[in-house]
Amino acid sequence: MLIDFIKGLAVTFKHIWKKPVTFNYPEVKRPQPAFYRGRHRLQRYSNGLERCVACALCAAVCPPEAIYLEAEENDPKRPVGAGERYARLYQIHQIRCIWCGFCEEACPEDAIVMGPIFEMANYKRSDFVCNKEQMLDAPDKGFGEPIVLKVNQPL
Amino acid sequence: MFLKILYHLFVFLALFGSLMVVVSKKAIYSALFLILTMLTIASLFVLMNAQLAAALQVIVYAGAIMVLFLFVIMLLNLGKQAPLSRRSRPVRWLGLLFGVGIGAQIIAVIYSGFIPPAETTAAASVTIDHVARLILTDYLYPFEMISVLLLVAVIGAVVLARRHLVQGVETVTETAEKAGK
Amino acid sequence: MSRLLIENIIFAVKIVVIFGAVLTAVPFMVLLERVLIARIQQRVGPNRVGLDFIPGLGFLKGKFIIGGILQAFIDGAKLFLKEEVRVRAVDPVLWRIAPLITLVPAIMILAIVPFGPPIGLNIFGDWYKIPLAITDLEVGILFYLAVTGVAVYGIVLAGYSSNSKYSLIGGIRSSAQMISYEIALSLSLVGVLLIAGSFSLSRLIGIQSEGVWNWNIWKQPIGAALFLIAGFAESNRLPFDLPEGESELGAGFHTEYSSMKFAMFFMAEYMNMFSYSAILTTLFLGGFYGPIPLPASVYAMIDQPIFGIVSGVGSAVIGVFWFSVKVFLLVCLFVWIRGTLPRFRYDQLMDLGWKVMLPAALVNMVVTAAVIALVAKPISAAPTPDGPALTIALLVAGVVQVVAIDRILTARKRRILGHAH
Amino acid sequence: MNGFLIVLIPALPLAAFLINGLFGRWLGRLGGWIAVACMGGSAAISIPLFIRAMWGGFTPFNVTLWRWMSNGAIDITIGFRVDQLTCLMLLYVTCVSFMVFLYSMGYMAGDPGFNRFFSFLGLFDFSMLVLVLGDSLPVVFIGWEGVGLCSYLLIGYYMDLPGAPDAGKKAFIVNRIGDFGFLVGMMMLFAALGTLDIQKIILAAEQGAAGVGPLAYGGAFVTVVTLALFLGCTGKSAQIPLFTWLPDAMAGPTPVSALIHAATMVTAGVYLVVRMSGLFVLAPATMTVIAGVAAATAFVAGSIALTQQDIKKVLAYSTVSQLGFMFLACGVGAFGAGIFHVFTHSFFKACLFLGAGSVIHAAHAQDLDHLGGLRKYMPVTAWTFCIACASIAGLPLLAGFVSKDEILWSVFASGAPGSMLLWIIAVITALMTAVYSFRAYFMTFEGTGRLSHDKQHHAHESPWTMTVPLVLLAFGAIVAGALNLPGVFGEGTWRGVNNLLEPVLEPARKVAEAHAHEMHSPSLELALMALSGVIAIAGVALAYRYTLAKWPEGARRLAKRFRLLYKISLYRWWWDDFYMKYVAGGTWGLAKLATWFDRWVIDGIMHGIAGAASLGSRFIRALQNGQAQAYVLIFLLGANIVIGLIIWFK
Amino acid sequence: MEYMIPGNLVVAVMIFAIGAIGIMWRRDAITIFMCIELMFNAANLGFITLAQSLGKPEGVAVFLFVITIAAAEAAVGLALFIKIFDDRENIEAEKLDLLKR
Repeated sequence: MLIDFIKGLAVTFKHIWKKPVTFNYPEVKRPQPAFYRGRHRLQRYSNGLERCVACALCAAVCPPEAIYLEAEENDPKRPVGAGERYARLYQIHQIRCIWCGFCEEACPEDAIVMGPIFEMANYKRSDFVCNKEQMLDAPDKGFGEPIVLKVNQPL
Repeated sequence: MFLKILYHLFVFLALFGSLMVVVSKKAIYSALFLILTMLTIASLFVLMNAQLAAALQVIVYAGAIMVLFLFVIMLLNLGKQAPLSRRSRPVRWLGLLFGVGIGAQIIAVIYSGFIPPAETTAAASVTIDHVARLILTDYLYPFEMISVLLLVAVIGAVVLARRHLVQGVETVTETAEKAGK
Repeated sequence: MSRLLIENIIFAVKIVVIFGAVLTAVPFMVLLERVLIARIQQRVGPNRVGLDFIPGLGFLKGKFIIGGILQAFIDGAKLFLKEEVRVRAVDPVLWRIAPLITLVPAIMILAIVPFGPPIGLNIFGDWYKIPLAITDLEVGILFYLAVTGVAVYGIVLAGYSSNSKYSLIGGIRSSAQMISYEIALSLSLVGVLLIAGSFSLSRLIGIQSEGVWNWNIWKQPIGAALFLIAGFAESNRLPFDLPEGESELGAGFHTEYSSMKFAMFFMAEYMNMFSYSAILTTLFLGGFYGPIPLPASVYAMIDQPIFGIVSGVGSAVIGVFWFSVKVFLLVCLFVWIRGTLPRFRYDQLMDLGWKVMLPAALVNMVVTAAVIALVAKPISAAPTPDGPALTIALLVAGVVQVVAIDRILTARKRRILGHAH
Repeated sequence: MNGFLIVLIPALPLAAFLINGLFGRWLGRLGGWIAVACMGGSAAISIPLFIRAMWGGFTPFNVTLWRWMSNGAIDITIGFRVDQLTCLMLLYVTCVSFMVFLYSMGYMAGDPGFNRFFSFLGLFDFSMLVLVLGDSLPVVFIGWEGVGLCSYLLIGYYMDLPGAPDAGKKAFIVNRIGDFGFLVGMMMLFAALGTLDIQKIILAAEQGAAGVGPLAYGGAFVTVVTLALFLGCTGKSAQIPLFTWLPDAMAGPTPVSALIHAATMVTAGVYLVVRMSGLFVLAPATMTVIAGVAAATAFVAGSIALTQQDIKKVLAYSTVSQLGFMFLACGVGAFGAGIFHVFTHSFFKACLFLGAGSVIHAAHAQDLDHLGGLRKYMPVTAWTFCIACASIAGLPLLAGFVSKDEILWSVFASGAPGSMLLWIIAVITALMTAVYSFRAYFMTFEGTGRLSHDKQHHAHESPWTMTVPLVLLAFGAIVAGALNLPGVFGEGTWRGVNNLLEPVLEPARKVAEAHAHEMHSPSLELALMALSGVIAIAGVALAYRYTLAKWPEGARRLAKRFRLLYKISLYRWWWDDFYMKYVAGGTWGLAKLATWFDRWVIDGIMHGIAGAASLGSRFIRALQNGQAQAYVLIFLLGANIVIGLIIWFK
Repeated sequence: MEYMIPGNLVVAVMIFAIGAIGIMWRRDAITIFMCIELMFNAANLGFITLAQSLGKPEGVAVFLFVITIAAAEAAVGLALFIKIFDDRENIEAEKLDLLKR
């Protein structure tokens, strides 16, 4: 009984001399795994066009209905997205979002993915509504060629 | 001079405390004023150089007995008490009369010279050593009887509390013991 | 200037110095606890507000403790500056005095702790012998017991006056816990008192003066262990922090307290820790004496009067040093045990107090008395260490008791758990 | 010989008790050896002590251990008194105990309670040694109660056997009756003298002999005190009327019987009488009672022993009978002779018991009808048994002869009232002693074997741990008499024990001389000695005739011819039945009577009073309203009045 | 010191009287119990005063006995109160009049 007690003390004593397992957070950040479901990102193709075609599947599948988007016809001369339509307005309400990742699953174009960003604190509630501009990748971060759809061709 | 002021302060506190024990409406205030009285009486002991008595007074009365009182008051959650019923009023006023009477009488006895005068030249101081020797020689039998009394009290308290346990819940350890067997 | 007046002034100065020193030490004990607990849990610990805030010391940023050394003061400042919230339903008078009643006894214990050997001071041509303790009572240990006995009222009243269920349960738990462990605490000291033949702390230290082998812990291993455990219980430190019990009672008796009043409870807890360590050091670990006594000639050399004003400085410094080291280590032990043991269940607490500690203390008392009677040590007037015979006899008796307690506890555990494993 | 060694004598058995009691489970057989070693240590201290007391320069001394309690008039110290009597007692107590311990190593081997047994033995010996050493009556009483407790534990040792726990309880309860007498005597002494220190009591007794103080010669007080003390002795030493526990106590293991009933516990009574001899001689009435009771006990027990079938029962009644002899000697004022008989008796009776144990161990039978012819299987046991029998029978020049003859002579020569009658009874008892002891021997070891076949097959000599004590004790039974040869051979060195005890018995002797009667001549003593020798030989011859030569027809015819006497002997004078029917039954009847009395008389009165009270209390009931506060009020009123009166009359 | 001897005794008597009156003025048993403790304390004060002034340790010895009795009484009494409270939901002395029957 007393020996058990001493054993316990010995365990904690050993731990004193071990290296801390924690990170010195603001300075040192823990690397997130690739599958981490942080803040959403909207991806592009390698030519810089947005992948989103404004199909609104993500909004449909979203359980707390945190996604709001308004679609607009693409101007073929100065296309914003690769598809026939693009999202003029794309908002995700981050207080509503439950970070389930269904939008990621539902997206047929791999336009929306969840990224490693987890520091999302804000001072105002309105700041938690995330706009397209905040989520879009930089133009040079795109990948892949857009699939040319028939509907996109002039008749 | 300083000691004299202190002494009068303590006397005042003791009387005030004991009065408040009786007057306070809530039991917990009574208990607290009782503690105050006990502590001031302990202080009076210190002024009389009776350090052992002072320490024991605080340890036993304030440290143990009154904690028990508080414990029970909290356990029973006693609030303000209702006034006495009509039937008890004569008892109350007669009690006041007799209480004051007995106080006055004893004070009269004190001043009528029943008590032997103090030896003004520093009376042989009472040390722990003296008390210990006295208890273990001349007062050995009272001492042993007191020990037995304490034992009986402990057993009595346990018995009183125990029946409660048997009727109601059993402790986790007991359950585990039964399961172990 | 009359001698009496000077002595009173010295007295007052001593009070101020000791009180100030210990109060200053409290924040650092908090810091020590936080750092040590962090290390035990393999965390970094406080490292934000450190000396690197001071211009020119920026290079210290992120270094081990140095980085967080101001945390103690920042915490204090935070508590002092916070808004005080008072629930309307509390009993206002009791609610206000409860923190005071908790804090004052914790400080009062310091009055009897000897921090070092006396020093001599020359004031206006007269030599004054100044013991490095506020007072040396004939009934020092009884004073200590009395003060710890009173300390419980703060917690009980805080629990009662808050008028909240959690607080009330915390208070009731505290009073039951105090009553249960007070007895074991007192009885665990009886062995030491028997050895010393006195209640006086100076005498208790005197018999431990000559080296580590004279320390009372060898004569009273059970007494020291019981005192330590009861000290944990009485100061509500972790294995016994049922009155607080964060996970079940919110914060127990101080749920409804905030700001300065909470800070008082907080301080009282750490002051208690300090006082227990100090008393334990004094009673069992040789007080301010070092483990190996220096030869008398060395003392004669370092204790020579300096400038004809003070004498005995050398041994006083050594004494305070050893005292501090021991207290520091004991505080570390407190933290270490907090980092190791989980909280007791309530019935386990009562079980330990009444069925293990109290019988063990009683047996220890009887065994010690018997050994002392057999080895036939006459109680001498001068506080001198005993011969090795008594130490060896008591040590053997103590080890036998330890083994017996161990066997009994193991058997109990086995019986309670059954033979499942 | 310093105090430390004296303390060691009882401390070693205590250590044996503690070691075996606490750690016996782990020590096993080693624990037994430790106990034997402890007891041997005690004996090793006692033997030189005795030698110095006997032949070297020796002055009695006290060893004070600690003050037990001190409160006003009571001041009891735990202390030991070492004088000549103590030395003698220590010698045989420790020696015989050592033999029994050693013997038990063989006898109890393999018993499941081996260590329990040895721890009890250790405690028993500790108590006995405290009893012997104690310098004041309370200390003696501790030992006295201690041996009582241990006898209970040891007799009831085989607790799963049917009779043993009951026998233990019987011993304990019967002893309690005697202890009550002891306590009463002790308290009376304390009330009168304010001290319980034995030496101070004897000092007071010496004053009493001169007619001074509360203990005046022949006074009522001293008579009652001594009678009360003697009641204690009858319980512990199994005299009439409290002797019935001893035969039942044979339910214990045989070494226990040897220890308790031969050498130690039962002799405590004799020891007490001798120790307090200065007090006892002051009460001639008590001395007469002692002598009468002792003679009756000796005769009754001897006659019972003649016909018992169980070998241990024979020895048990023989013990009671021999104890009667010892008390007889004390009763006529020959304390030296009494204690010397205790001394010799302890050797041969221990030898007899151990021999019987050896037989039981070997043959697994203890009924004389089923034994016989064992000599060829176990020669050592047989020879030692024979020697011990010869010694107890009083065959000339053996230890038993010397001591018993001394007693007979003392009785004859004392001139006490009725001494001739006592002497005749004693002589008859001596004859019976020879008969029953040799009857036991012949029926066990000689003649045809009556054992069943398989038991006979297993019969064998016992291991050395059992035979060595037998041989040593038999040796003692032969030579112990040499320590105190009869006075007729001169008053020189060889009258050792009487000389040795001279200082202890001096107060008693002085009193006796002051009230002396005529003395007889040496030639008469020689003649009587010859007579007792003849009696012993005649007894042996009788035993031979009826248990070997004419077995079994002769014995049967004898029984038929003295049918009444045979019945009396066989049914043990109906003592136990008497107790069962009249003491226990009487208590029962008394209880019934009391019930009736209580129901009709007391209750009737009570109901009458209650009726009257209930009538009267109609008026007082108003005061008793059940409220504590009202009671306090009345109490305060009373206090007011009392203090007022004090002030008024001041 | 001298002023303390009659003074303390008078104080003791006054506390005693207050306790005695309190027994009759209060309603719940636990406060009555406290008043009894008050009377004990008054007696203690008297004993210690006389012991110290006359230099006799007997007073302190009696004080010890009183304290012990008070402790025993508190243990049993409070246990009783808890039982009574369990039984009848209050501990008012007026209603504890079973002794009458």
